Amino acid sequence: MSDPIAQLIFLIIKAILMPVLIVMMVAFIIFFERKFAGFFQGRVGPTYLGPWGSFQSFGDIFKLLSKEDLIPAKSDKAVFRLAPYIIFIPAFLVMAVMPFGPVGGQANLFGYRFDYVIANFDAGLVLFLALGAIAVYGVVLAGWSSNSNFSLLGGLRAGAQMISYELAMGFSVVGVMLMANSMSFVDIVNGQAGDFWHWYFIPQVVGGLIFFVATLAELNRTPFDLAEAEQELVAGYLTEYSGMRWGIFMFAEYVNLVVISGIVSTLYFGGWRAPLEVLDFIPGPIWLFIKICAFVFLYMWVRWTIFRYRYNQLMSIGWKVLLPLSILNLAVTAIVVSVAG
Amino acid sequence: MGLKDVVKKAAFVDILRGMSVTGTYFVVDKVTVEYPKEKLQTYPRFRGAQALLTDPATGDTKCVACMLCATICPSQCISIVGEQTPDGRSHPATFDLDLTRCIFCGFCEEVCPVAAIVMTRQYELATYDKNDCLLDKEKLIANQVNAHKELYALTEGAAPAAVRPASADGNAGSHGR
Amino acid sequence: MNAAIQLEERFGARLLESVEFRSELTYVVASSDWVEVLRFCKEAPGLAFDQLDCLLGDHLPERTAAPFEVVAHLVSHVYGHRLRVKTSLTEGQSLPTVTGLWPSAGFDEREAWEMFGIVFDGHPDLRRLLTVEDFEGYPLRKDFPLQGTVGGRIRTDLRGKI
Amino acid sequence: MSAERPTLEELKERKVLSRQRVERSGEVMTVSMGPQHPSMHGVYRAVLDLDGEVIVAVRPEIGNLHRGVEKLCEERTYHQIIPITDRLDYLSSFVMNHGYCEAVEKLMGVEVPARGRYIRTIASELCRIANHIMWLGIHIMDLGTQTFFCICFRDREYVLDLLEMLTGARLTHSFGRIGGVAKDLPDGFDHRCRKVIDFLPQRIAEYERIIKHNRIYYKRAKGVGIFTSEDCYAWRVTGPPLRSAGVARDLRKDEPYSAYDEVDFEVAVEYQGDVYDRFLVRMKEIRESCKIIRQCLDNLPDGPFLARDVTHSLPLKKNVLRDSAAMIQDFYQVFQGPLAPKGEVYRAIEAPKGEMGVYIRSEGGAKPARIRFTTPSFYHGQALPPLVEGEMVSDMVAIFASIDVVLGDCDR
Repeated sequence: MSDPIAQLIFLIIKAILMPVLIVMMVAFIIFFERKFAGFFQGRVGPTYLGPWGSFQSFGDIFKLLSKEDLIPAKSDKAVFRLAPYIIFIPAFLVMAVMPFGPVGGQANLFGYRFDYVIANFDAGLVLFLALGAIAVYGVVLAGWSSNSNFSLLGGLRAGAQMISYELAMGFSVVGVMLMANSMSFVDIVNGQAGDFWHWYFIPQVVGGLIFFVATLAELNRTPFDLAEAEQELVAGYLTEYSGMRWGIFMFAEYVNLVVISGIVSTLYFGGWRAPLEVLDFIPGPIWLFIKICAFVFLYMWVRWTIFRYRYNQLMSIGWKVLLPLSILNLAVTAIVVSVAG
Repeated sequence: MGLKDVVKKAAFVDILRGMSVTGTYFVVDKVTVEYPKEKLQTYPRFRGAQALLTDPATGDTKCVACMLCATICPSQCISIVGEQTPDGRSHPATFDLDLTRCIFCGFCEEVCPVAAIVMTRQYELATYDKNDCLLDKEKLIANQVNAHKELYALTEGAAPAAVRPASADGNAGSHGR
Repeated sequence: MNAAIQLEERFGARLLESVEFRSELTYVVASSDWVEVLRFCKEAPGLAFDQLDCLLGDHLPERTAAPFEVVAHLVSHVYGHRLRVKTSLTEGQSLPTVTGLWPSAGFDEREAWEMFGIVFDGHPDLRRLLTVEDFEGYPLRKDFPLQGTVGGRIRTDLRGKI
Repeated sequence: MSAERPTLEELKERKVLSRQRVERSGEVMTVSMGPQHPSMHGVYRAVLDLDGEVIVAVRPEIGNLHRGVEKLCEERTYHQIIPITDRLDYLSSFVMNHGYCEAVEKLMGVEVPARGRYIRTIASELCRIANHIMWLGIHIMDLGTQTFFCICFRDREYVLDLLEMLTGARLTHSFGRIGGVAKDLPDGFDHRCRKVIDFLPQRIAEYERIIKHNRIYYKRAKGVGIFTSEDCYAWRVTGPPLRSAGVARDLRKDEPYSAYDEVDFEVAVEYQGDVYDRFLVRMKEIRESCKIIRQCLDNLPDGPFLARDVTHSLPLKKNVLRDSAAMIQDFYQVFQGPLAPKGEVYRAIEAPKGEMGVYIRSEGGAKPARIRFTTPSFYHGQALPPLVEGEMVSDMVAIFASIDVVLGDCDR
């Protein structure tokens, strides 16, 4: 078997295995979100289905599948059906460019070169930003097509929110890009080789914080869950969705959670690299998994602690605080990199 | 705004403090009572579904069909038909209590002159059949196993001579159905 | 009580009756004097009844000449005193609104209208408040039946209009 | 100084500045918030006219929980009305019993014995604490955090536990009686109550510290929904919203009833009239309530807790079983009812949500001819339009929570 054929087979296996693993992970993350929400609130969370209640997500899926699929009478039916997938698919695609282990000839599997990434794409960062922008369409279209006032308000809020936060996010990422001198995730991780003080969150602490806040907005979690805003807009753009269509939205939200956690750890926390070089005997995918879990937990903790901003406050934070700060961070990084490098 | 405030704000002190609270709750013991598996003990004054107490001497209910409970009931959920036993005592022929109407105010227990009807600690009243909520005399008497222990003590301490005054019969006659 | 002296000075015989029961002072006025008396109560500096505590309707069927009554309870935050002003109405007689003096009378007057059928002239939004839109009859009148299905039917012809 | 205690003019100006002026144009979207809406308390319905996110006009619609309480009361004796008053404000139902009993006692001229007055005060203040803790949880949840809701419910549980021990029910207490209360304090109540009122204020202070300085809460609550004292008078907004606008009006102080003139407490007052200050006022009130309960427990007099009034109050159960005179009183009270003189009274008390008044007109006999419950939520629900017009949708949720409306109280 020649090397290209082996690479093709590996690629197919990776492309199948990665979504499956994410789906399994998401099923348990949904369970953990409910369990941990209970813990944060002094409750016990789900306990009935399975040991420690851990099959709760599967029970939820069965419930959602057995529910009636309602489509509002005066909605735009084609768009209404399409909207969940516009959110769902881009969420998965980002995982293709994220490395989960060493890339470029070091690793071997059955004597062939094995890259721990599905696609070593040179402009991975741009792809990530672009796919994030596409997902907004899903939210906006879902809100618009439902023919409901609450949905429309939710969709509009989501649109405005994502646009203003994507700018800050983009500018804060450019700092990392300058330091790694590349837009490829593989190079970014390689740029953070060594012990944990080589990771980018130390020089890029401001950019990292901005990126974290912006991802909260990107994920529609508190304090920026205005698009859903249960207390104000019932369920925002999801108001008219029911059954498995609603389930797909929820699923996409949690896939996004995993992906964004992966991106944060890749950009600022060394990706698959161990915090100390002596711990390198533990393989890269496990380190990435641990980091993703840590960030998922952090996102949950934030979600169950803090309040929601008002719409105009959110916009003013995005435009008046985060955007200038991220530009400043970019300028300082550019000067330092050009002087030092 | 002083420098200290700016530093505090930039370091997210307020939000970290909130997160420390939720973080504490994450690890401390949970207060949830997992209801069907574990149940709370009610207090002696708790007002659950009613029961009719029986007289240990005769084995029959203590109720004398005086109609006080049926009259005071704000939701009019008690209906009694009185009769005379061969030995001349007043006695309820039927005693029906509609739990779907009952508001558990406890007035029936409070006005009963012979401590026959009592509120119990029985609060698990959910049922699939509405007819289960219509308590007749047998069901009410059977329910006395749930009565608060304290109320048994009360009835035993009461002087038995004063339990059945003559006026009870007269009122029952004039106000009975 | 200072308020009583001022009111009696100002209106004299137009205060038809004054009752004091359990140290609560009540004045009965004619329905034509209703707004004038209440306005004086609110605006006179010695009275300063700045809050309308409640306004309610009442039905006294045994008083055949004027079976309806509107009762206003006033309270002053400046002096802390209270006053009750009443007026009697016949069936179908309307009363000018006091929402211009105290906006809080809006719901009270709507309730009095739907429960007793007392019309308040000039009320900005005199619709049914607590009962459904198509309810028939005035439920708090003493002759309203306690049992039956008045106003209980479901109107499908109003679908989409409310 | 003016930032601390603004004058009425300054507050008015601030109110105008905090609202966005929107001219009603063709581009208005009408949204019906409620009766089924996650943040609408109970079945309140507000029809909002929105220009973007800004509220142009509000039309409140109530009545979905109307049960005809006043008509029901006309068919019942004064004793039988007590359980019905529970269902008005079901989050602090003893206070409703209390207000009703005060009014009936005023009508009939019944004197409540000292111990009865103290027990009433204790139970009322426990209800006030439970109500305010629950309010805190719901208010915070309406701003987006569900965690505090659960935490507050857990703390409320301690108070409900005490109330269950005292009255026999957790929500609908039916504990007040004409001439006193139904039962004496149970054994062990004193000890447990002291334990709760010792640790509860500390816990509340901890939450208050966290919430007060939280930047998001500060932004969401400060300067939002300003209501001046004049507005409050005009719309009959009473209780904590009035006190947050700088008016030290508290019927417990101004027209004392029960044991409130014998205990020492402060009226919680704040000056900005916004959501933030309503929060501060309620937190202060919880602490003052704990203080009142502690004083009542310390000074609890001995003696009867229910008036020995043959014509107006029910006899004690233990006397009925022993004593034929009490038995006759029992039969008299049930079949005849307490006889009231002809006349009319109005009595207002300070409920947790505001001033709750009861108007009773009696034509003699054991049943009222007309009864009217002047409940705070009725007027607070009415005052929503002037509170929120010009604010944003998100703020409406916060403001509506801050005036504390419960629909049983509102629709009656």
